[in-house]
Amino acid sequence: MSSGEVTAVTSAAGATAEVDTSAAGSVRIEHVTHRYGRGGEEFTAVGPVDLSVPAGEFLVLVGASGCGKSTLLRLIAGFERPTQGAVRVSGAEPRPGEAAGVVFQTPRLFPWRTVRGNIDLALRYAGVSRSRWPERRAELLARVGLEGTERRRVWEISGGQQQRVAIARALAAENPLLLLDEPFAALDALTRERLQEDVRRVTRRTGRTAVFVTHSADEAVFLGSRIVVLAKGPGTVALDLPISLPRDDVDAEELRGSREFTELRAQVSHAVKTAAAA
Amino acid sequence: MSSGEVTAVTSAAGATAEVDTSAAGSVRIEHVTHRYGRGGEEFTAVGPVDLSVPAGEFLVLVGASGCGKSTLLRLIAGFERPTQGAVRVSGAEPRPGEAAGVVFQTPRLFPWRTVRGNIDLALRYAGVSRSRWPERRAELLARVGLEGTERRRVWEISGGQQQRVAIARALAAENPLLLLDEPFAALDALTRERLQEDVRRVTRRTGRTAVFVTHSADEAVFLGSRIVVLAKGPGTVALDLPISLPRDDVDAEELRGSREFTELRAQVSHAVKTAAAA
Amino acid sequence: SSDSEAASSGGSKRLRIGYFAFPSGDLIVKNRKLLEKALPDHKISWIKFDSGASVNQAFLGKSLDIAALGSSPFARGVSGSSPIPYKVAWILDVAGENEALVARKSTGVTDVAGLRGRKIATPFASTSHYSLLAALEAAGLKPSDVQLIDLQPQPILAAWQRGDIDAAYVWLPTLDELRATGTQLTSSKEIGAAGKPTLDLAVVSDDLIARDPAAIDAWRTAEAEALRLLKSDPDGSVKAVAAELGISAADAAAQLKQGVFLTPEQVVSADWLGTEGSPGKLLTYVSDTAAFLAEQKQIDAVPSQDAVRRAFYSKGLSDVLR
Amino acid sequence: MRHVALPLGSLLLFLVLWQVLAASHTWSETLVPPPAKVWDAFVDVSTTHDGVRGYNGTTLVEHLGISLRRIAIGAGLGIVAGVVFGLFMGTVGWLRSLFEPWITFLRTLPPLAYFSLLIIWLGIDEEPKVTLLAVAAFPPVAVSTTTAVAAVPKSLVEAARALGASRWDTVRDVVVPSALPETLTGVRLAVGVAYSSLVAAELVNGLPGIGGMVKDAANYNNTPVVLVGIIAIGVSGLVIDGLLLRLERVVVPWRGRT
Amino acid sequence: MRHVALPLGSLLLFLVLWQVLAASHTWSETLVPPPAKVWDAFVDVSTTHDGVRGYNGTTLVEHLGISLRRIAIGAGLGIVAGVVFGLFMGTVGWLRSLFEPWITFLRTLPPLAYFSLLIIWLGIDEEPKVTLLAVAAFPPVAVSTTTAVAAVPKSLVEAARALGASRWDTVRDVVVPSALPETLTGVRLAVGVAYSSLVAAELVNGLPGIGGMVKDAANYNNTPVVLVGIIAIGVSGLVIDGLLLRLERVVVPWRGRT
Ligand SMILES: Nc1ncnc2c1ncn2[C@@H]1O[C@H](COP(=O)(O)OP(=O)(O)OP(=O)(O)O)[C@@H](O)[C@H]1O
Ligand SMILES: Nc1ncnc2c1ncn2[C@@H]1O[C@H](COP(=O)(O)OP(=O)(O)OP(=O)(O)O)[C@@H](O)[C@H]1O
Ligand SMILES: [Mg+2]
Ligand SMILES: [Mg+2]
Repeated sequence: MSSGEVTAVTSAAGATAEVDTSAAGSVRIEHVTHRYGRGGEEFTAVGPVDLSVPAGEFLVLVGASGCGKSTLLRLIAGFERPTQGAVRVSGAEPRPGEAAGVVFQTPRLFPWRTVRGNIDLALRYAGVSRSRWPERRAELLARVGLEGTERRRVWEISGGQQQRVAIARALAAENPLLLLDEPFAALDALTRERLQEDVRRVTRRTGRTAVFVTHSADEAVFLGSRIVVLAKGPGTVALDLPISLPRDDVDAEELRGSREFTELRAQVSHAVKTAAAA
Repeated sequence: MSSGEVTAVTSAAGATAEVDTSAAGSVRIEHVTHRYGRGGEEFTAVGPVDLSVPAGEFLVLVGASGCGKSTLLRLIAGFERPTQGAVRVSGAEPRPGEAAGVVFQTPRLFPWRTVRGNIDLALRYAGVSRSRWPERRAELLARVGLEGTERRRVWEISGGQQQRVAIARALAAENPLLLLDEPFAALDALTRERLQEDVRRVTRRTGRTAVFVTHSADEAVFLGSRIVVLAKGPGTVALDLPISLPRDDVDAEELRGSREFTELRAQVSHAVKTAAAA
Repeated sequence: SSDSEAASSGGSKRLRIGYFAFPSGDLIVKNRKLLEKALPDHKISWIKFDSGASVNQAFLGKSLDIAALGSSPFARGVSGSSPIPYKVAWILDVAGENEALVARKSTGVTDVAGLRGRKIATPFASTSHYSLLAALEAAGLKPSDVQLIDLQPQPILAAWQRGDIDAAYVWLPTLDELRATGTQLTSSKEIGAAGKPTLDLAVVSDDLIARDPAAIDAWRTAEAEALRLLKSDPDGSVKAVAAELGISAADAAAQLKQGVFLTPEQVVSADWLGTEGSPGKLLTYVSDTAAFLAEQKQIDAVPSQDAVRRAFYSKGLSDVLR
Repeated sequence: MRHVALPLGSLLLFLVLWQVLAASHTWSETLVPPPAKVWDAFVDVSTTHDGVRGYNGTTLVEHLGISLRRIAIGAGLGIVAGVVFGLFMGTVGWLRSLFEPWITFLRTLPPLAYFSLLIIWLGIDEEPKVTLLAVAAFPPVAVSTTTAVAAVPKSLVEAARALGASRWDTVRDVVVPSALPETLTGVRLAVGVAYSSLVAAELVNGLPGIGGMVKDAANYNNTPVVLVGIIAIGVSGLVIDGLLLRLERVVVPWRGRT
Repeated sequence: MRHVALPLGSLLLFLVLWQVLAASHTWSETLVPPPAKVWDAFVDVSTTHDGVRGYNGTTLVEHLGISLRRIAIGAGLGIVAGVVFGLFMGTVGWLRSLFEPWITFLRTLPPLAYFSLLIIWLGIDEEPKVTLLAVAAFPPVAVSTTTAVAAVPKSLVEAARALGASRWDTVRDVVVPSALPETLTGVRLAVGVAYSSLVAAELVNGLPGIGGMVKDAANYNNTPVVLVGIIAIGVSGLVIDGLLLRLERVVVPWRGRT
């Protein structure tokens, strides 16, 4: 992954100029507006938004329900084209499946495949050679805590388990950019913390960029190297907050217990509520 | 609603004998086991569980992902029959749509109807006379903060908005029992707190029983008059905790800030993690 | 009027006539509205058919009062344990040069016997089929000595042009197209002369005989007049036929020329229908046809002479000569 | 744009090929008449010409109208019956066990085999024709509706039941709309099948009627008129299918969105 | 249990009614032959009898076998072509614009109207029969596959694309399985339509062949043999449909679970 060479810049709010915007995994959103619908019934969901995410950053998006977080993610993934402005991923127009691995807000599993089949498909698309599938599959299933459900049909597992299959699928490929839309919303605290740890470790180790949507201020502060709060109607950036908590060799419990953490959490909580209430 | 006459008993753990089990909205689960699948591939999801929920109680179910919370709710709603044991709702075998309003873990909206159409359908099934629909519809939409989206198609609203439509639909009927499966999982903090307040107020005012599944310890303590923690594999009761925080005339902020609340939350968090880790 | 009321309520004044769209007295009766003039109180509907099989079915379904019918379908109709409740009351025409057996020139076949082992197409269960079998028999061939193929006229033309078949027994207008590139081996005229004529008969339902014999008489009178017109007014007949068939006058004239039309006198004579009580030679023709069909396993058993005789309606037949 | 240009272009290409084939005289004119002859025939059967009105005293439009009426009644009956049977069979298990074999049996039956029975039972007027068309149109609708109803998402049925829907409510508000897309496909197929059964239905006493006209013309090797009839059948079928497709788009906007 | 008992019961009831009707002599024996006669005919055409082998020198099983072979080849070709066209038309917009009108046109065409064309082009042996069956089987599959493909859940296509699927991957892994249930319904309909076209296909030079046998017997008002043929066609159709239904259950376990 070439992003290893790029220095992870903790960008200051609005300081988008000095960033290397062609590095693999970097995202640049230039004055983007997105409108849904055509003709009489138009609805502006996002914009205008300017945002530059350097490679290696862990960006957390928070904001009220319906403020345009998923839309923004879909724009970055290349599933929607901006009505106005431009989106650049790794310096180019985003194309689905190219630079970004995606966890959608709903699991979107393939019902004609078992849990195992869903993961195998992801492995195939990721270009993993067939001989390494069993090993990789086992590893992915273990990471999301789904050992023993390989042969189940996707409607034979619980909602949280479905979401975890979706996460495992997205982790099968090693894209320079990860887009995660409330991936842990249906998980219990323990599983959630484990996966948070996992995601944080993986992105830091491989220098991958992540754009992560969540409703939990705790999660945002724990994961983000930068938090963007979206205001509603249509979604615009209300707060762009760099987080510089110590990350390496710190125990999660300890980090969460720290004063800085609590304060940041309160700040984010407050910002979200203010932005939503506006 | 006859449940108004029944005294809301804050039951002690295990103290199920003295409860009026035929009162409207009461739930009794007698040594229930539930197995999915047939033949070679059986999987025991729940049991054995004994649980008695007197009318008017706000029971919160917490537990690891996949521990059987949704299955238990489906048993109470009457969508599944227990493999062993018996389930009684208002003293009788549960039948879907009879005593209980349900919010499923996924929104399950009818795609052939608009947001408005989905709610109108619920109003019709609830037996609300057509002349009162506009008023009731507006009220429900306002409660979940969805004013202005009536004419949208269900795929034209965000994930959290879909979940809120599902909640509004379930609130259309005034059943003595409410079953809510992680209803607020996809909502931001502000919307979530508003709806928590709303649900708490409604159930207390009308004396309705609620069984509420959540992964949030905060939510559990804030809402529950009793918290049941399920252990995994198969789901059994690991902890049955009555909550006796002051509820009336208390500000939500204040309540959340109180020491008792923080302690209870920590206790529940710990219990869930212990149960899940086991 | 009270008459039309009776027609609509009782339906007794209704006359449903099935006809074939090839040159015959029927077309003239229809075109000149002879019957409508003779029976002004009747509601007359002309229904076009193109196979004897469906005429038989329509009689079974009581949907017809009078209809044209080939002699072989008629023979089939009156045989069996429950014959169709109809009787022959008129002869429309006798097959002549308008039905013939033709071989493709390129096969080099010049006589019927030369067809051994060849593919011959004909519409099964038709008069052509019967004539073909008769021709083969006369030439000393068993049906198994040739390959018989069941084809309707238009497919015959297509298969002929492709060279899929070597010979075909068929009627106009397809026959004319085949003659252009083929050699005629025999015709229904020759086969008829040899004692196995095929005819187009007209049958009336038992029901009509019981209900409205006067209408039958009027209809027969009209048919007799048409036969006379064919002889006395050839130009007018050609025009009527051309108009009914939607073809050119030249084509109509050519087709008319190839048919054999009896005079009313001949029809009534002992050579053909005969008179009440003493049926003419038609009785033998029909019996022979039935016997032949039975031999070919096309029907179960030969109807008794009596059964065939019972299927003749010649009451008042000779009145048409007046 | 493209939606119109492409088919028109291919039509043009087809006409050119046809003209070339006809001009090459590989086949006799009776078998492959040139386009111009077919056009003449079209004009002939559409107008009063030399005192003859259309074909057999009836113009093309009238032939077509009469046949369309038969299709409307026949296919209409078949479709309604198909939807009703499909709904019942898809929802009630024992009804399906009872009727499915009979329906399967019915839809394998060749119309040409049972048409004589229809004539014997129902006569030679409108009844056998309409019945044959109804019998032809029934199976596609019944089969697709049955399958679609049996495959209604359980989650949505449960959602309706949880809201207090009665069995009948569920059928009306969940089963019917959910099965609608496949039912509509069945209807489109049914109309097509009815069309293609038109000649069989009008084999006996089919004039006036476009199928009867085609068959009658075929008897006289009048290929131009046969082709005019075929084209008239095909084009009117295209129009109806276009309307059904449009209906589908309006009635089932949610397809593919779930 | 019920799955077998109910149809059998209704069959018995039907036989009894038939016997009663036949015995009442309301209809002539040509119209409604008693079951016993049909049974006799069945024995006759199944055995060598009075030196005659079956019907026209071929036993019933052989007639049926020959026709089933035609159906297998014809319907097989039609179904494969239908799936291929359906997939392409459902996925590629301009292909749909180009071909849909032609296919709609094709499926409204009465086989009886274009059969002579088939003979011109393909002769009178197996080719026109197989082609007619293929043409009959093609539309249901093509239409249902096209509609189903166009209605593939966008969410799942996106999920595959997000995982890095190529366009072709998406077709194979999402579009095909997602359209499979409707395609299978189309296949069931196609087999039925092919069956019901059997008599038309075997109108020309159709003996040996069960459709040819039925038509031949009908020409001679040999109703018992017609009924034997119809029953043989229907029963073999039932068996094939049963197999297809079972296939559907095995291949598409997720139907109704979403
Ligand atoms: N149809 C089924 N067949 C087999 N196993 C099933 C089926 N449905 C659910 N299960 C299993 O039963 C267990 C309980 O499922 P349930 O949906 O009740 O979990 P849950 O507690 O609601 O989990 P979550 O928090 O993830 O929603 C899970 O382990 C799941 O895999
Ligand atoms: N297809 C559509 N047509 C019209 N409006 C749409 C469409 N999709 C989304 N919207 C609207 O656009 C806005 C943004 O939607 P989006 O899904 O991005 O919200 P979100 O921030 O992800 O919300 P949530 O937290 O609830 O998932 C919402 O108000 C929604 O109603
Ligand atoms: Mg969202
Ligand atoms: Mg659950």
